[in-house]
Amino acid sequence: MGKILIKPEVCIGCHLCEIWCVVAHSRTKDILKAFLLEKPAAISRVIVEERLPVTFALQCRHCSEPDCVFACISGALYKDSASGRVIHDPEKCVGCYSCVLVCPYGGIIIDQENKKVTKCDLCEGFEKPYCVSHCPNGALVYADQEKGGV
Amino acid sequence: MASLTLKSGLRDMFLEGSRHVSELGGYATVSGSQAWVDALNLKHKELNDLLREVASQGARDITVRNVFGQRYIGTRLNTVSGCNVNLSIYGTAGNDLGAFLNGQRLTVYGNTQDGVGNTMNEGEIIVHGKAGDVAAMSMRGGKIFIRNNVGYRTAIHMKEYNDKVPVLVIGGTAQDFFGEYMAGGIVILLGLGLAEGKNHNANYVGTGMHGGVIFVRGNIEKSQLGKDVGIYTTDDRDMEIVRQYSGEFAQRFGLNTEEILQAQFRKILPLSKRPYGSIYAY
Amino acid sequence: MAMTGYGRKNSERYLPDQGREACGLFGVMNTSGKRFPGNIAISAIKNIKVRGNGLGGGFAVYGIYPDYKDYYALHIMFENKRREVKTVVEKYLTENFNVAYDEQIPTNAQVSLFHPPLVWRYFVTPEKKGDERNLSDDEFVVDKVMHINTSIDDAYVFSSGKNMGVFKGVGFPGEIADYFLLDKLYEGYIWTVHSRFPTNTPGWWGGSHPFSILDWTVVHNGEISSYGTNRRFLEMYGYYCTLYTDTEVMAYAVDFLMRRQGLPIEVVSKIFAPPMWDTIEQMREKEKHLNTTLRMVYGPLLLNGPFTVIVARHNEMFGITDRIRLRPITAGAKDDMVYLSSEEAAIRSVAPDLDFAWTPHGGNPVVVRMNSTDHLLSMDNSI
Amino acid sequence: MYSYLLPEFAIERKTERCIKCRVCERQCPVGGHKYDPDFDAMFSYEEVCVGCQRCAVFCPTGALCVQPHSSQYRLNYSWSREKLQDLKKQAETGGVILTGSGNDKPYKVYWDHLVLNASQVTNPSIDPLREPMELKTFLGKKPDSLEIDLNKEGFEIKSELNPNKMIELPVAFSAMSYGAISYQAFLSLAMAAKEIGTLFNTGEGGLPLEMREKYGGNAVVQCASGRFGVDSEYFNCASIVEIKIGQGAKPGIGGHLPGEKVSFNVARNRMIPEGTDALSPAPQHDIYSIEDLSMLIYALKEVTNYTKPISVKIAAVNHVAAIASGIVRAGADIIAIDGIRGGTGSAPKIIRDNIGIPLELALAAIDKRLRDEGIRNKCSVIAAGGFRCSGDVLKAIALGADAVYIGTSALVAMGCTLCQKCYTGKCSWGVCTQDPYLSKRLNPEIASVKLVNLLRSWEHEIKEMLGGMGINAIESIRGNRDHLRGVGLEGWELDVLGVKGAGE
Amino acid sequence: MIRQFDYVVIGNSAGSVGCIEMLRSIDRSGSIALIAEETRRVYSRALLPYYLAGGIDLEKMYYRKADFYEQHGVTALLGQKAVHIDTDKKEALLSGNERIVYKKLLLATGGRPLIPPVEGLDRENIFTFLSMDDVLKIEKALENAQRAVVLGGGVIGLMAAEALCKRGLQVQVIELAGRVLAPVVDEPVSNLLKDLFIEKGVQVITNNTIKEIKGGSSVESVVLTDGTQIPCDMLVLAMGVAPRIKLGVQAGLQIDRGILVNERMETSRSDLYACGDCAQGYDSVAGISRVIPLWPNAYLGGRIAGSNMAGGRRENVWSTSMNSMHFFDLCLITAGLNISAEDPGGFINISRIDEKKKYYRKFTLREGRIAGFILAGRISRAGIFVNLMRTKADVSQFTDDLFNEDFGYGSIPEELRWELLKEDLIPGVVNGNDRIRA
Repeated sequence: MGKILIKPEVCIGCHLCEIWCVVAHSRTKDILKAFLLEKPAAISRVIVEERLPVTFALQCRHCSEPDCVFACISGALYKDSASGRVIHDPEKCVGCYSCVLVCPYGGIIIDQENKKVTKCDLCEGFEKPYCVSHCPNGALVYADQEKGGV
Repeated sequence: MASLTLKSGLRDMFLEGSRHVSELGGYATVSGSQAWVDALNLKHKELNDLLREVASQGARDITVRNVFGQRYIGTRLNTVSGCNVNLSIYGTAGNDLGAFLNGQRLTVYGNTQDGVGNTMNEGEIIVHGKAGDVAAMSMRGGKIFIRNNVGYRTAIHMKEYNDKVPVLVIGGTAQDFFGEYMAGGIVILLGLGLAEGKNHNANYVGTGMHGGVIFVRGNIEKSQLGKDVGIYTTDDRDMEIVRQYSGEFAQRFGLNTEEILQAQFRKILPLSKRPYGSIYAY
Repeated sequence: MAMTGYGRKNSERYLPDQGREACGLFGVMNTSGKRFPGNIAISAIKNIKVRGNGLGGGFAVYGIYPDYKDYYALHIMFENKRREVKTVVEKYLTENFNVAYDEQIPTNAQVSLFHPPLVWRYFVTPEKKGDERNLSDDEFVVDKVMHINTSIDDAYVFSSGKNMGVFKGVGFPGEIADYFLLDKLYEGYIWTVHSRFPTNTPGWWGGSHPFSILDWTVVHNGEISSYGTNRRFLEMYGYYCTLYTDTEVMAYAVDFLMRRQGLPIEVVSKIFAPPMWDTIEQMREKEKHLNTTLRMVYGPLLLNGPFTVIVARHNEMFGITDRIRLRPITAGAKDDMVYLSSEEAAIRSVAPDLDFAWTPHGGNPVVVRMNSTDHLLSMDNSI
Repeated sequence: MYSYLLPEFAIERKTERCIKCRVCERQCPVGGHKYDPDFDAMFSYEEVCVGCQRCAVFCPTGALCVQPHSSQYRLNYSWSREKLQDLKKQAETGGVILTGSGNDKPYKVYWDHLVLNASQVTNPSIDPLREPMELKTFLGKKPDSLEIDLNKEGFEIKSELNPNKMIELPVAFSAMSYGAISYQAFLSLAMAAKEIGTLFNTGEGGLPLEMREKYGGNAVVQCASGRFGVDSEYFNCASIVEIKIGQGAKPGIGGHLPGEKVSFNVARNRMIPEGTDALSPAPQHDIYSIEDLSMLIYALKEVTNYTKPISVKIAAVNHVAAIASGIVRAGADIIAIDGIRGGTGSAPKIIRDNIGIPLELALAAIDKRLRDEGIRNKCSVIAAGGFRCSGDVLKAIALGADAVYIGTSALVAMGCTLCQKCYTGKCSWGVCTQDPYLSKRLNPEIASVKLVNLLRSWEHEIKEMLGGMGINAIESIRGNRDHLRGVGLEGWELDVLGVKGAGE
Repeated sequence: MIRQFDYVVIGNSAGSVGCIEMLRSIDRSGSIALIAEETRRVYSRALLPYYLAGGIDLEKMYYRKADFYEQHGVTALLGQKAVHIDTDKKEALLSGNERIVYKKLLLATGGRPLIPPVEGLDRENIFTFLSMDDVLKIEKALENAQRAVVLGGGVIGLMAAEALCKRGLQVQVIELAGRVLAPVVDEPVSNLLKDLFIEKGVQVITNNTIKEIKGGSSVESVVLTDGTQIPCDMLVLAMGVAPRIKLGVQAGLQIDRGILVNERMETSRSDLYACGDCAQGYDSVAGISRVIPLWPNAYLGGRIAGSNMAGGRRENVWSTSMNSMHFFDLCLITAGLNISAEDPGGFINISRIDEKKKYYRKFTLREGRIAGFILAGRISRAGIFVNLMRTKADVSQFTDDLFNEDFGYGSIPEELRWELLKEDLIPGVVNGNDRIRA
């Protein structure tokens, strides 16, 4: 089961995880194009929580008992049994926000533009989630059970 | 060939000729929790080795006679685990008596020299006489009672932290730079031997002081104080403290607390916790 | 204090460079103490002539002066044959010694060598005065030798032991042997030989091997990269290097550790060529402690860099290489004759039917002692 | 008062690359960048910029460039920009100018004028990748001789030995106290020292209780004039106890940890109330003379039951060789000598830049003096102050040091950019600050790895250099000045260093 | 005919799917039968308004892929009605007289639409709003309809009204109570909603209901209790649902409003489980047993039942009423108790409104803990509030922060925060112990 764990003691609140999440989910995967040219801009699926001096990033925990999946009325959210990821299919999503209501982490992001939701997909297709690989201070750890855990 | 063995060579003035503790049996007698040590002709390391040895054997009341300047008495008892010893010292204790002391009780029947209770952490030192310079330097905890006078720079850089507050009570007067750099702790200067109308000896009292309190009984002029401190009248809470520790002092030396308290006490406090906060250009 | 600062400027900067050389070595000892003539050593070193370049050769022979065996035999060379220097030296000698006998060391005028010095020998006993009475004879002699070598220009004591002697000069060892008539005049129970291959100029006779102090002699092959460290450490103990050769440093180190500190060669070898830390880690606690402490205390005497050395004194000869055996040594034994050499062939050339021939492990000494077979112990781990 | 100072740095923002992510704004501890939502634009405030380069490193699009401000007074060799700025600053504040890090003035760096030797032909180089290359070093007093017995079990050492601390690499971390540097930085040094098998030095800020068991074996604990956090347990948990007399960056003066840096935890560690100034007096008030030093040395031996080497750290000043000799004779097992380029968290600039002598000369003089007196083996010498690379380290060892302390190099490895603003407590790299928002920027798990990497790389380099000289044990280069040559040095300098000029 | 199954599930919606998916994750081989009246494969009733509003096409209504039954090894007896359950014989009788013998049985029969007690409901163009058939019929009727009346101003009613409005109809909503959505929201939100609907052209009539339906074969108008007559081409009955408990009654199960179940979804008879809109369980927040007719609740109930049916042991630890809705562009989320301001009892209501931004938040607190909340306008990360409810966290120290638009874990005081996130963090990076310290 893939999951991103946080080390709040060393999160520096730079928000680069959010920036690179946007890049990872952009069309071009290029930071300048993603931010300056792509319309609509991609959305970050990670949120940096702040209560200075404390900061830490939070995103979907890919729960083993995902409330969002149970609450989803359209079947857009499901848990992929092979990878353990909680996956969101935007094609099926109708934007009822039941998942927003039940996610205990606030990990479901509302896509205002499309009136749907979106969420962390652990950067499927990349070797490591972008937020993890781009965190400048090792505050995010990708715990991939298949690869031997934390 | 001697000239080839060592050139000017290195002589260890502390350890040279020190005997191993196993050779010192004749200097000590242990009986249950009591022990008697004759320090005559013992080098400082020999004496401290021996104290450590008798403490390890279970002695908790140790009388040391014929002390003539052996240093660091009590210091190494820290390294005997669970050891809490009453040490009665007869003679003139050497420098750094009870340096880094950590819980023993040292009573000196005689004068002491410099550095009494240097960086002491815990325990008690009672001196039935005077103390030399820098007594209670960097003291961090425990209590020191000096029956008579103290020398220069007494209580220099004494500290405190939370409920760990060192206490120093001096029966007589002190010489200059009394309480220099003080950062914490309670110092009480009783001036018991001062002649009527005579000021305390110390000048530059409390220079650089930025914590703690000095209570003074007897005359001290403003001109005797360092520029970083002020002198104030005591309030009831202050006098509670003074009463308690003067009481302990009196009890140790067989004096009358009430007599001591009859005189006026004043207190010396730092003007700032940060005396040098403003001398820098940022 | 006598030698502090003799002849030294205030800065290391003015000290001459360390000599750089490689060589051929040979040593032979009769463990029963029977004396034999020089032809074995001379033939053997000729066998490995290619290891030298004619710029230095020398011999140390033990047991050559039975008539004067209780006297220190001082071999002194006067480099420019200046009589006035000899006068100064002799004045100094008579001030400090009882000189029983002296003579010019016989040489063969037929042999033509580069710039030979005047070479004289003196058989002496110490005449100690005042505080010097506290010194042992050996310390006294060393002190006086150091004085002559550091303070009197053009005079050089190159041999100072009892009943032994060093003969050396600029040339191939064979030529030196001929020059000093070694095969004709002398018999000894230990012979060590050195054939030198220096990279610097011919220099002078005193720079050849063996190097000696008292009855200790050293012949050495290789270059010690730790020279500066070793030298500066020894200087603390009053050994001032005048020749700036590795061999000199090694001789002093041997003297310091073996004679003055009284350590046996088996321990000294662990100082000169200590086991690697990795190896020490694997040892039993006691052995680990020993080796660790030796390195801790005597680290400055670790001889680093390539070397083979053959050291001799009365009743003992040993050979050892550096700890990673950057230079070779081979030992051979036949009855009571034991041989050490840079090359096995040199031994075989003079003793074809050896009982044993072996090459010991790097850093493992071959110790040849009188009336013992200790040398065979080094066959452990040997090939 | 309106300030007449010129800005030190210029911030250039390439707007075509700026994505307004505000990372720079969040990373700048002095407010050099601000986002204005009304104009949806980023703005820079150069007057506060200290040139720490945090923003430039963290900008994800490389839109920022921070460089020395190009505005200049009329060029004047004597009245430099720095001198003029300092004069104005003092005119405006009336204060002593503080600074951080080490001396940045162009005194000769002798390391750059010394070169090392290598083997060619007459002896072989050794390949450290294949063959052992030994750097273990012992710190402490060595005996003049060993008494060794031969018994049934073999040779056995009879002599009683003085305590020595073995380190795997002759490079340790200089005294940097928790308080001067962040807990994170302090911990990183400890972690790295443990990993490498070398030492870190607590400075005089104490050693946090929770670190003692795990890191005490790699700790040099200091007993300095402030006696902060000092007690018997503190000494006994450590490997070496060091008496700090002086520091290269500020010889002769004390220290002053401003109250704002005395956080809850710093206070706990130093055992002083939170928020008070931690004042370290200039002298140790129980040491007014060399025999007093001796008294403290033996006091520390007493308190540690003679089980720890006692080190004495001094700044390199005139007569340093004689002082060192006195220190050895006073009973010290180790002398640490800190040269004029030694760093600091805070020092008056006038002191840092003008007082003391270069380490190289001091080290050479001390080594020579101790040898001349026959007592070099009675102590180890640790050299400190401005070691920038492994070459410097090996040169120091060849000059005679047993080991070196590195401070600035370690800080740089952790992120420091030598902006010299340590004393403000606003270190943007989380190194020299107690502000929790800033200090967490230094992740000990990362910083300790960087430190370990640094030391490992130096270790490799030292081994390469040793191998090149045909030496496979560090003890064989120690004091081996034959392997050094001077380049571009005058005669007196070569004399003091005790090395020949190149080609000599 | 008699057939035997290990597991039998009656009903075909969220609860059934939850149950089947859980069963199969535990028991890969046991036989499963699903009995459902409707012939369609499982679709999402919650999506009916979305479909009607034209937002999605029919195919997306299906909740699971077409091969769901096959993939899960389910014998789907679609179009079959269970008419009786014999709990002694452990047997269900189908309308076609087929007998299904079960080892474990789940009743997930859902709800039935509430119908007003008025005459004339047999006219055309009068619809309920609960099934796909309902919606398809409504859609067909849209072709000739211009005016619609929706009876019921609750969640379903308002959604139906929005959908019809979006399809171009003139819509009137009739609500018996004094305000719309009264059971789940408070007055300010009702007002927001009413204004919103009116702004979009939907008339909202409160304190009223239909007393008569007029028309020929088809509905033509409705007459309200106050006598108002509203002409319409279509009437949608969206007053809510009641549990379908007939089977349960017949089986002799204990029943209140719904079939009573315990925390393991067990009914009063062994091996017989119930979940979803037909069941009545414990509302952790309200502290009473009640029917919680919500999609997530049904699915979770199915999972719990499935787990216990397969021999596991799983309990429903926490459930309460929760709604996520949006009407036009106004999002709305409610959870827990909706305590009116007039009669708060032991509760404290705190709320803030920003009329301009149509932003509203209300929290109902009981002893410092959240017992219910309403968010209107900005609903991001609402689940964190639910989590605070679920964990019974004391929020009294940071009630102000609850109104922060960006409320998140950062807003929660440290100790509580790290307790809630303890599974998600690696502590001790700096301090080497388990404590997180700033």
